[in-house]
Amino acid sequence: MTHTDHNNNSMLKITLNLTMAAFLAGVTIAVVFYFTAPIAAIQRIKQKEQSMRDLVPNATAFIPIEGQHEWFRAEKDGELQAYLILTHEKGFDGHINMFLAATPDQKVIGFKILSHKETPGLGDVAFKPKFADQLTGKGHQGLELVKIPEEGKITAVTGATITSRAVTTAVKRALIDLETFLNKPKNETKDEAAAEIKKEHK
Amino acid sequence: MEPKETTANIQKPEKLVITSSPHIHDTESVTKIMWIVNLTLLPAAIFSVINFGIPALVTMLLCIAGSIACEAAIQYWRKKEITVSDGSAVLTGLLLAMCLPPGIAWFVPLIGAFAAIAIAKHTMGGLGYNVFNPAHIGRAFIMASYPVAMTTWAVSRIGNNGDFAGAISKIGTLDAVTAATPLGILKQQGYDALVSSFGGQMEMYQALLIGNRGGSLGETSSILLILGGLVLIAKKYIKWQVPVAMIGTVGILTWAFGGKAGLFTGDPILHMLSGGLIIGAFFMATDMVTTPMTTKGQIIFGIGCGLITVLIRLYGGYPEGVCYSILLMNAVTPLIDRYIFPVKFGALPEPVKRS
Amino acid sequence: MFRKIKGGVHPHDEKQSTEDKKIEFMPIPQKLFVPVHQHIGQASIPVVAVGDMVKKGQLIAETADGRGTPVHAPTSGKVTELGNYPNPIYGSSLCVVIESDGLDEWQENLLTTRNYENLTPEEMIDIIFKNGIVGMGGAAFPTHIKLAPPKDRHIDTLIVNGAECEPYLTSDHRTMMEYPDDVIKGTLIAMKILGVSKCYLGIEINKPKAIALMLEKCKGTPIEVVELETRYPQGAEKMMILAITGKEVPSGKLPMDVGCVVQNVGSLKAVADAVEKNIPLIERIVTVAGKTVKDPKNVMAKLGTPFSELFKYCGGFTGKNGKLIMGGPMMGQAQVNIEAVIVKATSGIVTISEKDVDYVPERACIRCGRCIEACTMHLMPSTLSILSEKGQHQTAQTDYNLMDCVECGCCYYVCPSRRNIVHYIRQSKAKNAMVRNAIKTGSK
Amino acid sequence: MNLWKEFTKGLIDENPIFRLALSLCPALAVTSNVYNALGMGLTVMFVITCNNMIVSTFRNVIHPKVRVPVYIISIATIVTVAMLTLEAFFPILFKELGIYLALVVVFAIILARAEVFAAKNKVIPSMIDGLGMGAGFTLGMLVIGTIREMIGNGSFMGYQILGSWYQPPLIVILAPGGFIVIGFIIGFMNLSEERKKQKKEKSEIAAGGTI
Amino acid sequence: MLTAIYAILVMIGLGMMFGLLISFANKKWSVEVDPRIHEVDEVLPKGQCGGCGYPGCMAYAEAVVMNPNVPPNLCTPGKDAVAKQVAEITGKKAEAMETVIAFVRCAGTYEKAIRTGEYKGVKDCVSANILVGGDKGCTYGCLGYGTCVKVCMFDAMKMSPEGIPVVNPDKCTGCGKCATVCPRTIITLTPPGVMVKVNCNSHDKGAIVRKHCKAGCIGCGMCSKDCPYGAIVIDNFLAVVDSKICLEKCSDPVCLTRCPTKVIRPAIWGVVPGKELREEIKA
Amino acid sequence: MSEYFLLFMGAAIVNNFVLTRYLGLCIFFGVSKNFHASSSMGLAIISIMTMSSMLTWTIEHFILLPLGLYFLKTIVFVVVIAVFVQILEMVIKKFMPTLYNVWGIYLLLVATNCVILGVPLINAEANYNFLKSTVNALGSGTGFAIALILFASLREKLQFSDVPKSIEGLGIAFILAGMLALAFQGFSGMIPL
Ligand SMILES: Cc1cc2nc3c(=O)[nH]c(=O)nc-3n(C[C@H](O)[C@H](O)[C@H](O)COP(=O)(O)O)c2cc1C
Ligand SMILES: Cc1cc2nc3c(=O)[nH]c(=O)nc-3n(C[C@H](O)[C@H](O)[C@H](O)COP(=O)(O)O)c2cc1C
Ligand SMILES: Cc1cc2nc3c(=O)[nH]c(=O)nc-3n(C[C@H](O)[C@H](O)[C@H](O)COP(=O)(O)O)c2cc1C
Ligand SMILES: Cc1cc2nc3c(=O)[nH]c(=O)nc-3n(C[C@H](O)[C@H](O)[C@H](O)CO)c2cc1C
Ligand code: SF4
Ligand code: SF4
Ligand code: SF4
Ligand code: SF4
Ligand code: FES
Repeated sequence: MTHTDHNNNSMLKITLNLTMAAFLAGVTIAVVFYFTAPIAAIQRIKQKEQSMRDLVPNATAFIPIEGQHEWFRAEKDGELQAYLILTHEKGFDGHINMFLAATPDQKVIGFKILSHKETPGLGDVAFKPKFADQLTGKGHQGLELVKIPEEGKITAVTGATITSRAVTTAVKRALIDLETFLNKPKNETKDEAAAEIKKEHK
Repeated sequence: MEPKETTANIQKPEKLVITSSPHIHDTESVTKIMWIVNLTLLPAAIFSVINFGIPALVTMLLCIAGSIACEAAIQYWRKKEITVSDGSAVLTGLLLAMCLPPGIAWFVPLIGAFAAIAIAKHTMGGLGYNVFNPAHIGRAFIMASYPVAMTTWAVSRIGNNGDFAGAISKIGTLDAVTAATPLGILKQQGYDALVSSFGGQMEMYQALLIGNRGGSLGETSSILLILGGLVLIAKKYIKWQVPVAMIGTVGILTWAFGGKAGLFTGDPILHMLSGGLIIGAFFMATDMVTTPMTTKGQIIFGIGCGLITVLIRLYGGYPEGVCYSILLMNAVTPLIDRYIFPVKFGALPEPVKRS
Repeated sequence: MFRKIKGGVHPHDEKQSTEDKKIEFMPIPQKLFVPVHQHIGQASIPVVAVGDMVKKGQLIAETADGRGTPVHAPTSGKVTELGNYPNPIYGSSLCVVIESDGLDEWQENLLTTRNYENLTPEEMIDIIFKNGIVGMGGAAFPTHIKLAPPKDRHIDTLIVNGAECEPYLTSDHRTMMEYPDDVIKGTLIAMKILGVSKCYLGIEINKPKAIALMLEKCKGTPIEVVELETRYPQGAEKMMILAITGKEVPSGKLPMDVGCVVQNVGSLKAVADAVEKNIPLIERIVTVAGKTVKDPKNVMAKLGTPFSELFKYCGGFTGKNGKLIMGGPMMGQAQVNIEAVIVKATSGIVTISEKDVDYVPERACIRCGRCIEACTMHLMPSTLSILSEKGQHQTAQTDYNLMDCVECGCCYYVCPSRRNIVHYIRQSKAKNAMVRNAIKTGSK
Repeated sequence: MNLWKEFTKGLIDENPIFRLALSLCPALAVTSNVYNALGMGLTVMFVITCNNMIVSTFRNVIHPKVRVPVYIISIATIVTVAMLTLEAFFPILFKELGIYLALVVVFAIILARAEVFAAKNKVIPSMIDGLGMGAGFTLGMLVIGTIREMIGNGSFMGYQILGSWYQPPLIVILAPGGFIVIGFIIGFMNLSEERKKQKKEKSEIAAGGTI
Repeated sequence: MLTAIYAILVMIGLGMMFGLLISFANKKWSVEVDPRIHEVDEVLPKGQCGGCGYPGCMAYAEAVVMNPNVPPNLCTPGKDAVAKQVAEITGKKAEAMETVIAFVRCAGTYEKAIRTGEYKGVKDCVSANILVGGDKGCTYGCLGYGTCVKVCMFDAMKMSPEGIPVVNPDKCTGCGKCATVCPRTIITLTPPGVMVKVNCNSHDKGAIVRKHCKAGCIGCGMCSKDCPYGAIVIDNFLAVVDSKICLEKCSDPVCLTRCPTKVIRPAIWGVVPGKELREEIKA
Repeated sequence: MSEYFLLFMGAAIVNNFVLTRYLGLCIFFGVSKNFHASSSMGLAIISIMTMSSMLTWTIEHFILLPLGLYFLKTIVFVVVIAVFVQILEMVIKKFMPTLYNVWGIYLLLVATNCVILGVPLINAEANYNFLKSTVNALGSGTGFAIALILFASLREKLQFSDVPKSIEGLGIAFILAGMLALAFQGFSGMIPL
């Protein structure tokens, strides 16, 4: 055992030891960060663009909408193609975050899930086309979820009603928000809609 | 290595058996108890065949056969005595079947039986050693594996109008009209929708009691299950305190918190009679292997089960919570047994009189 | 009126075959094998040599350090051997073999007549000790020790144990029927020795005749006859004290700590004989019963009589025996050897036919809790048995009150898994004792 | 010193997951498919090897009183580097592994190897040991991942293997199934070992002719 | 760039702060435990057998370091080598340790010894013994329920199919655990090299022994008469070998051939006494 | 108020650390062999978790975030916790030896464990304020302790079972944990966070 050799100047030695280690660690990390940070940032942006492009393939530019967090206008040659809205809702287990793409007249184009904690193989069936396609083309009035298929309504995925409802609600809220945003002066609509959502959610 | 019992060395013609005292025994045995519990479940099982037809019978037979086969195979493999004849595997299979939806796909009961017997029971050594209720582990296992199949219910063939004759005549048909269970309707559509689906409150209670309603195979006929349970109580195989504690807790708590309109507006009768509560309280919370040993402990167990059941029913993701509540309390059982035990004789000394 | 005991069982009492039969005096067998070690504690030391002629009642073995009791010759004859012979408690032990000369002559000047009222307690204790009286209720605890509690314990109650809760056994019953006066005399003697004024005689209500007789005989004495519920183990002294006085003997304590002394009716008869007539304990009443015994009866048998002789006297067997038990079927000890002999604690010998042995291999505990309900000491028998099975004997003692178990056997009786609970408990006790001894003797 | 043995001991005999019961969290959390399992396994392998190298290089200058903090700093640095790299080049995997990636810092197996092996051995053997342990860990992750993905989803690395007739029991990719699967894997490992031992014993007895 | 520099600065700051903190705490608050305890614990074989008389290896390590009166050679399983190491660490004088192994003094196999009853209780010798002595005719003999086998922590004992435990001298450490649990004190600890051992424990008279067992010592004294070194004495109808004399002097065990019941056997391990004994002696 | 209650319950029961988030499994399997150890360990976990979460929150919000050093989170958190626990252990050993024996000996064990580091990281990810972080840590710790104690008592009971030899020990522990997790599934979806 080498305890005894260190005893005399241990206080200094310990401090020095740790400081040295921390210094080396700091330098290493700093260097790596210095090189990878820009790449990571590019990656992040690329990814986001990718998911937006998946939704609106023919758009050329995505312009952030001012005053709204993560809302975009998808434009092709300066012409408005679609709105992209970040929205989320509580699912079976935790939040489901997604991008909603809507036509300028507030009809659903599609949505893209960014993150979720639903049960794989069960809950996430509600993100697949079989369910998702039902929403396409609907406005917020048409978004009503039922369990047993019914004309003109959205049928929930069996066994994943909760997830289906979460998705539908998130889309609906985004659409209503969008409508409110676009018709800003009419403030009442928003409250009404919010009240409606609340009722729905209960 | 156990010494080989050789008979070659018998010298005296008559060898006396030596064992420790006592030398006499009453007539109860594990085998007898298990088969009697099976018997008391039989009426409810027969009712379910009438109510749901042949698919119900098939599910039951699959569960029982699966359990027996599993148990025998494992015991054979472990070179232990094969004890399927003691009825406990049959009972586990039967109880498992009774909490499955009728007419579920054929492989699901088999997987359930495997989970119940191979995973819950025999990884721990078999009868008497398991810590979780095998039937419920089986059910929870397939619930997590095939949630869709497990929440697809068949409609009662007897129906709201009590058409027994019609049900019996249709017994062999395989039609599977799906329907929701009362608690499912309650959870998703609310109380009023539930009452109107039965056509009235009294009708609802009646259906819940007699069992002409949708639900798991064996849980529907509350009255037959209660009768079976009373037989067990009379035979002293189970204690009345347990079902009373569990059902009572559910009743009180749902009455208090179950209503949307405020405190004490819930419908306790609905909650007490629906779902697997009756079968759970009489046949599963009383499974001696997985519950506390002392009466006091069992009452705590019952209350805990009731509490968790209500928690899940009212606030949880599932419409029904009996299965999970019993499993959770199974996990608490060793703790209960650790702290609740009889006060030993003479533990509270009365003051010794001295002159 | 009285506190009920909690737990216990109710086996069929099977007493009908012998309860109305008069006690018969058995002819003296050719050879008697009198063990010098008849109860827990120290073995006594023989004071006779091979070839000696002894007379009935003569001292043949003496206690070495006062912890045992003296042994007397049950009949007159010649000592032919000192050797190891079957002993129903220890398997085999040193026995004084006496070949009877058929005369059954008392030692001269042995018998006297005394009146206990003229004797001081100390004198009486000495007489009881010298005459080798031990408890005849099962444990054979030396009576002179029990009747002389340490000075700091105040004894206020004597309880006479006539419960006889074991199935088959009727020796106490017959003692009360045929020697009621001796029992009462013995009781009065014990009361005088202990200096108590309160005395109860507890009898289970399945012996209405004994109750009636004793009620009548006890008139005018301070003895109060108490009818007890028929429930095994009502006769265990702690249960008896609870049922009669409502007191629980604290765990780890003795009856004297609650001011009680419990004595079996047979012991008190022996006390009376010893004090008034100076008759040592050389014979006792033995119930010979069981399904295979041709003619079950109560027999007055000399100590040292082989069981085989007794069975012969009772007409032999009608079928094959599976088990031979000394004592009752709940507490008795299974015997390997039919040549084992009557000792002071033998209240009965019971056979169980081969058919009825119905030995079912034990299975795992299914935790049904029946044993817990049956245990009169409020223990957790199933846990004790499992701990013992897994070798955790110390835990059983420290955490689960192993030592409180009285080995009554109710737990086994009700266990649907047929677990040998009592045997496991005894194993733990034995192993703990081995460890204790090892520590005491200073080896590892 | 037999380097090959240093390497292989980590694979089965001292497998960090099944034998040493260390670093169990990732073994459950990120093994519901093979892709993630592999990614995590390789990351850990990288970290453990680098760390063993660093620790054994500096083993003589580290004061015993601050051994653990210094090791932790070293591990955390390596992990951070790995994280930054993954984030830049494998963003999807980085997201899937989530918080468990950061938690590599505290995986007991890494610290344990540093303490038990690297602090007492030269650089090359330490690296080999780290490589072996990391490989064992990766192997374990792969086995669990394959079984879980196969049974629970009928696929391997995302490719559907079993046909649509196969209805996967979902539980296998959920928490309870993960536990149970690992339990059974351990059981099978022990069973095969037991068999081996029994055979050996039998042959011993046959040779000795005793007992 | 700035961020990177911040990172380095923060790390240095943290390192320095914690370095100071730890060294300060180390000086002020650290509690020294005698490191020798761990060293001793490390050399002990970790059988946790309790052979040393302490509850486990760590307890002995603590005792032997802290208490100058505790000798360093108490660990039987560790034998001399460990004793020496412990002595070195603790600076105590190591005394030579007598190596012994367990020896089962009974040859009453199922074949040779009668069983008088049919024992159906708990499979354990102590349990059997408390039931009026168990089912074996011989009250000194091995009951064969393997209590000793179960307690051996070193897997050195096996129950032979003939119903008598056998000891593997390679594995037996001489801890004596088996001897303490045997209700019939059949197991003794003897030096491994002794020429002969008496395979019986019965103090019964010859006639009784004969009745119970074909392999018992009847106390005839033939062996003791013919032993040139006087290593065997008859104690209460049982031949007892003085292992010291036997070990040191004897090279030609004549006693083996004299014994009429062949109860004296050469100290060869692994042979279940009984069946093979005769052939073995012939060879 | 009810928000905090839900957060606590969610962390303790619904999203139980061990059984649904798979954190701290090494301790969970390592310490649960003995009941008393497990309850002491539970205490140690709760306290250390809460304290270190408070500590790391402070450091994160006053040092790391203002300087944009989010990538140093891991290394700073782990070192801070390790050093903090080491010093705490020394202090307790010195000044409260009785407490040390039931509680202190487990401190170093938990210092470098993923449960302890996991909470601050989760807090950071969820962007909780100070109080919420603390409540979350308290809840997570409590949940861990509950699971650990239940599991230890179950395992202790299993000692008296006839578990097949091959899965004895770790194997059966995993299977048992699986069943416990299965039972905890009953809470799933109860309080969606
Ligand atoms: C393990 C498990 C995971 C589940 N995951 C989800 C899920 O992610 N999303 C969902 O909507 N329902 C999920 N459920 C099902 C719900 O609990 C509930 O049964 C279902 O939403 C209601 O059934 P229904 O949709 O057929 O009405 C899950 C069930 C289980 C057993
Ligand atoms: C070690 C021991 C000491 C005893 N000491 C006394 C005693 O001092 N006084 C007494 O009255 N009984 C004493 N007893 C007797 C017991 O109270 C009891 O009467 C005896 O064990 C027989 O009880 P049983 O026939 O119910 O089994 C003692 C018993 C034992 C085992
Ligand atoms: C379970 C059990 C049952 C007993 N049953 C009786 C009984 O029926 N009659 C009896 O006299 N003693 C019985 N005893 C013995 C008594 O406890 C007590 O030892 C005895 O009455 C003391 O009297 P003695 O010393 O005169 O024998 C029993 C003991 C036990 C442990
Ligand atoms: C009153 C009673 C209730 C029982 N309940 C169940 C049960 O709910 N589930 C089950 O698998 N076995 C049950 N059994 C059977 C048995 O205890 C079960 O197979 C064991 O748990 C297996 O070890 C029950 C037995 C009795 C006597
Ligand atoms: S544990 Fe003892 S006292 Fe209790 S019932 Fe069993 S034998 Fe009687
Ligand atoms: S009576 Fe038997 S099976 Fe029931 S708890 Fe007691 S020991 Fe177990
Ligand atoms: S030697 Fe003793 S402990 Fe071993 S089997 Fe024989 S009697 Fe039992
Ligand atoms: S055989 Fe006996 S002395 Fe030898 S190691 Fe085993 S227990 Fe110890
Ligand atoms: S505790 Fe999480 S990996 Fe060990």
